Amino acid sequence: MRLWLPEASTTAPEIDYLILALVLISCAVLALVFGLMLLYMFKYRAGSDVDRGALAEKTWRLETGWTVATLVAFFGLFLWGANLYVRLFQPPADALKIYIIAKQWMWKAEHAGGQREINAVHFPVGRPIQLVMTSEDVIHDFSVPAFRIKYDVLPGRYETVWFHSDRPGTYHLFCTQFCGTDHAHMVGDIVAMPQADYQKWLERNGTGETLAAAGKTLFMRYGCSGCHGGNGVGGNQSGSTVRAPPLAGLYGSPVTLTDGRVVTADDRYIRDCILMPDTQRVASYPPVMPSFSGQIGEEDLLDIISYIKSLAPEKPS
Amino acid sequence: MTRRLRQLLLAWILLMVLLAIEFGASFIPLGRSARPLVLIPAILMVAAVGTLFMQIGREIAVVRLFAAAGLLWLSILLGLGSLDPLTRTDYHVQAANPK
Amino acid sequence: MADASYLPHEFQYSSARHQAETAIAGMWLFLATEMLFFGALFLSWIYSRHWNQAGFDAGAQQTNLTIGTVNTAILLASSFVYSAGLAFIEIGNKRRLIQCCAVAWMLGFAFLILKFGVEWHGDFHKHLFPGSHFAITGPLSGGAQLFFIFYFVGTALHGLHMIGGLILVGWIILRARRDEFSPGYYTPVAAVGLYWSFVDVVWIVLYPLIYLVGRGP
Amino acid sequence: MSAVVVEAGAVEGSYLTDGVTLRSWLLTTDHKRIALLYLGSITLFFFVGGTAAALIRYNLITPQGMIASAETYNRLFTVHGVVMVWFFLIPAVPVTLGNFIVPLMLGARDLAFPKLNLASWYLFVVAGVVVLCSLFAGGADTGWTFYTPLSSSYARGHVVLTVVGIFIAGFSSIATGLNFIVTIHRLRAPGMTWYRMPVFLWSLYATSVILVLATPVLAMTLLLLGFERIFGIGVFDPALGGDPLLFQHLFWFYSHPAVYVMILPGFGVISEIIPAFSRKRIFGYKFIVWCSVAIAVISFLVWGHHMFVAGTALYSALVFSILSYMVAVPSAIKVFNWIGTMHKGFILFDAPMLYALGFIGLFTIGGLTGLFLAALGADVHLTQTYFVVAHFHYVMVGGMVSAFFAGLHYWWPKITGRIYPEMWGRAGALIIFIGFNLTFFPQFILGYLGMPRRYHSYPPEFEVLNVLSSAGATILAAGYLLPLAYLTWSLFRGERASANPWRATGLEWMTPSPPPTVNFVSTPVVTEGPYAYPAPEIVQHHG
Repeated sequence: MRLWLPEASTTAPEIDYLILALVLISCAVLALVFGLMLLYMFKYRAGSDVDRGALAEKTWRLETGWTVATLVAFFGLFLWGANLYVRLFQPPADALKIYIIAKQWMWKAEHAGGQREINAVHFPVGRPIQLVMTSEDVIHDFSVPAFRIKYDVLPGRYETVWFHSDRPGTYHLFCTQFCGTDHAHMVGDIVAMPQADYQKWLERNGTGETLAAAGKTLFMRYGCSGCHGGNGVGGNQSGSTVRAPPLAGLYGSPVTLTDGRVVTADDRYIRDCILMPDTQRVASYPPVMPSFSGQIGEEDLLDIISYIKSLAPEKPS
Repeated sequence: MTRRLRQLLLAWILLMVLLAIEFGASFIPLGRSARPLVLIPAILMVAAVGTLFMQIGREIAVVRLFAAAGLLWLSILLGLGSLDPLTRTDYHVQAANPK
Repeated sequence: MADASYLPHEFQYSSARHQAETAIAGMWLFLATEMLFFGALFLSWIYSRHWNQAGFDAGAQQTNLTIGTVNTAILLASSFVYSAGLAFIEIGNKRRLIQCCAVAWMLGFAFLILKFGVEWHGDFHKHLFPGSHFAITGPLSGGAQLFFIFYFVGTALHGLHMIGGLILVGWIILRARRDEFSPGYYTPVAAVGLYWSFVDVVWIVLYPLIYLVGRGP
Repeated sequence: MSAVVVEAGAVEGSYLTDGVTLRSWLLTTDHKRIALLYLGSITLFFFVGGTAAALIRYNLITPQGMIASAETYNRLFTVHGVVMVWFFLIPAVPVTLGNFIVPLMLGARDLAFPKLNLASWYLFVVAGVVVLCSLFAGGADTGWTFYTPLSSSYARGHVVLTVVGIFIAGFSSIATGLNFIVTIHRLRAPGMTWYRMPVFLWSLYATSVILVLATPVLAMTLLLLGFERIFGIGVFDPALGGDPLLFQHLFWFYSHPAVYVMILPGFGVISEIIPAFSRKRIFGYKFIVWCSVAIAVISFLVWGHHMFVAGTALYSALVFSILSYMVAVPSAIKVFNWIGTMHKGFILFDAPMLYALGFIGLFTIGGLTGLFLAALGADVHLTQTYFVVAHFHYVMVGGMVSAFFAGLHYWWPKITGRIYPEMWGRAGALIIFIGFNLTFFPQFILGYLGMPRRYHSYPPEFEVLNVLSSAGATILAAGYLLPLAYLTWSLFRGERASANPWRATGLEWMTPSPPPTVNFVSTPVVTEGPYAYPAPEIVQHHG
């Protein structure tokens, strides 16, 4: 039996401190409640003739006292927990991205170099890792207790978590959102490796084709290049008849939509553009792009996004 | 015709006028997000039916408590319930800076 | 309510008036629960439209505005006539109560005929029922289907309430013909009236949500 | 309000002897008889749900699972959840003790709508039969939360049948809640002002507010879920542009307040028992009653804390987190007030009091661990693990079931006219307290260590704690069978009870045990507040 859990990520100790504080507060309150209860049970049992005079009649002051005390304590706890939560879901910009696709009942991970693995995620220690996750069927949940992270993986959209581990080792990965018959078997290993080992692992598992390269093939096959141009340079510049926005250098840059919003083109944005172009119209382009919803699988989608990401900004001529 | 009947007739006319206003208002060019404003006449109509047909003002006080509770809880459901989709950002929204 | 302490009442009440007021209060509380019932449907409207505005509105533009508007007017009239019937029984005019209830019933029935016999029929004919043969294709199809789900679920549930209301109004007519109501006792008439008006209220909200909001320029 | 004179001849015998045919029971509109009909029904469901729980604990004795099929295990915990939540915990106190005691405490002859009351029992029975049918046909494997799109598109079991059962049970809840609210507003005895009402009535009032205003939302949610499963309508399906989180919002809008439906009546029972067995006025009456009302309102504002890792907006998580802390404040106030009531009392340790003291302890643990889950950062680690399982079992089983047993023992003499065997009662309370802690405390640690809930098999390092938990469950099971045995025995062999065996205050103790069909021979007139126990110093000087 093991009664402790490794703190394998940089945020794990922070969360443990919060839990520890909560445990201490709980113990103090429990000591007070059980202590008073036991004391009164003994002291004021029906048979005892201890003095019961001078009963506190005014309850108002006591009531306000403990109400205010609880409120103040609770507000402090809220701020502490909220601060952690906000940081837990704001990935650093330089994080290494790994893509996760969940389906009944397995985890598929894809690395930028095209390495794919099932029910395991290998990653290097010493740098932040961001997971971009989606599901092919029901809602799953990516949970790594040793990192104290957990987030639902929904169909039809990308969710993201990040972590930073300095301790090489193998940790449990659980699906913690009930997802059907073999929910309990939707488990895997999270393998934190030293940077050099990770490089070796990547090389050993390389397929020769990166995600972006696979995406380029798909970019042609699904006909994206027909409007967006062969290298994603945009319509009208490469002789295409349809005027479509250029995709080179798109990733990470601000985009103005028809309704005036300016958004950053990240994974989610590009995904929505492909599947629901109607909701993400880019200003000053005609709304002609068809929806690819239901026609591109999640894995192909990730490849195409990786390809778009890899397109460097065009040099101004 | 009794006073009550005259009151009912006026209420009905008021409702029909509101309906006409609502109908007309739906032809005013409004942005997509402003379209739900055409619900305003509908809310007035609901209030009119409640007070003039259902005569909530004539009943014992607890009835108004029940109706108010229903409305309060409805607003909790719709208000807090739509907090999530209305503030959910699938990607970071930046301040608009037209280039 | 008229004072009627001499009338029979159940043994937990102190008077017939006490019982009558309580029954009406119970009816109002029931209507409050109905509000929340439809409230959940309205929340689904907010979600579906929020995520698919263009498609949702494209669906709304396929609805039959004429029938929707005429039906709204019919229901308002029905509620008005029923309320008038209630006013008549309060002054003891039983014949007028029966007449008003009958007119209210027929107006309600006309609503159902227009809604389900004509409008739904047309919608099915135009392949507006969500599914594989849905009329609107292309990128807006999903949102438009969500709209028609809201439309069919909303109107069907409202229609069920209407049918319930028609049964209740019919029951009031029968009891009135058996001469069971008087200025001293007409609680069922008042309670059914509340329900009938509430069905109206639900429609007043559904009408713009279905026919007007999506009908943008 | 004036008293209705009841002829003396009408009150011979009790409600139990007033008609002995099956028909006189099945068509009764007497709230007391309906309470007994309900008591029989929920006892049945308690043991159905309990059997499922026993099988769940049996399965988890070994890491690979004692029950061969994961599918079976999944269906078991779904049945356990559905039956326990909708067919035991939510109805338990309101429809049995509440149905029996509310009119008596108010000084009324019946509820406002007795026929509606009977109808609600029939709805409950129909709902129960439907759910049992789905159970015998193989059940559903979605968990009691029915998350989409699993329940709408992927699960194989009888989801629709189960949902229909719950849908019908919902109308039964609404009918009961509506009846209580209207009764408390309209049928209080002369002189029974709001501040003279015992806390139990306030608690049930608050409970009923939740039942009446939350359950319709569940009804619509289940309806949409049913449509989605049958017709594939897509409101919750992202493929069509629907949002699976809408289902969770609607579901928890009902289900979080429903948690308070399960605990508020418990608060009410405890608030009756602590003063009665401390022989002292309750401490901070107005605070306690307004806390009940506050809980009824605030409980509707916190549902989002079930969804902190579900993919909702950051702002909504922050808002729901702080609101969740707000709802903990009134519960904390109540605990302090109960302890304040014991201060300088004359504490007696009869079985109801032992259950009540157990309740305070277990509920406090349950409540405090709720703070862990409201704290956003900690919730991310602890949610969806056994920590959550332990937390809500402390509140619902440690809290609510203890309170139900406390109330059942307290009012048993009034309901049946018999006294239960006291020593057995005390032994039962003790065994349940010990068994409960052994079962569920290890689960807090399991949760912290990361063991996910709803797992048919688990990594071997969790084995020891799971075995411990299952061992505790056997003690707990014995603890629950004990009252079933001795209470049944007392029905036939128990000593006859006097009108007020506990020397407690409250109108229900002023009428014979068991009460006559009309409750009171003449309508009582209330002249003082509740819990009018003599001041301790006076007792001490004269007694």
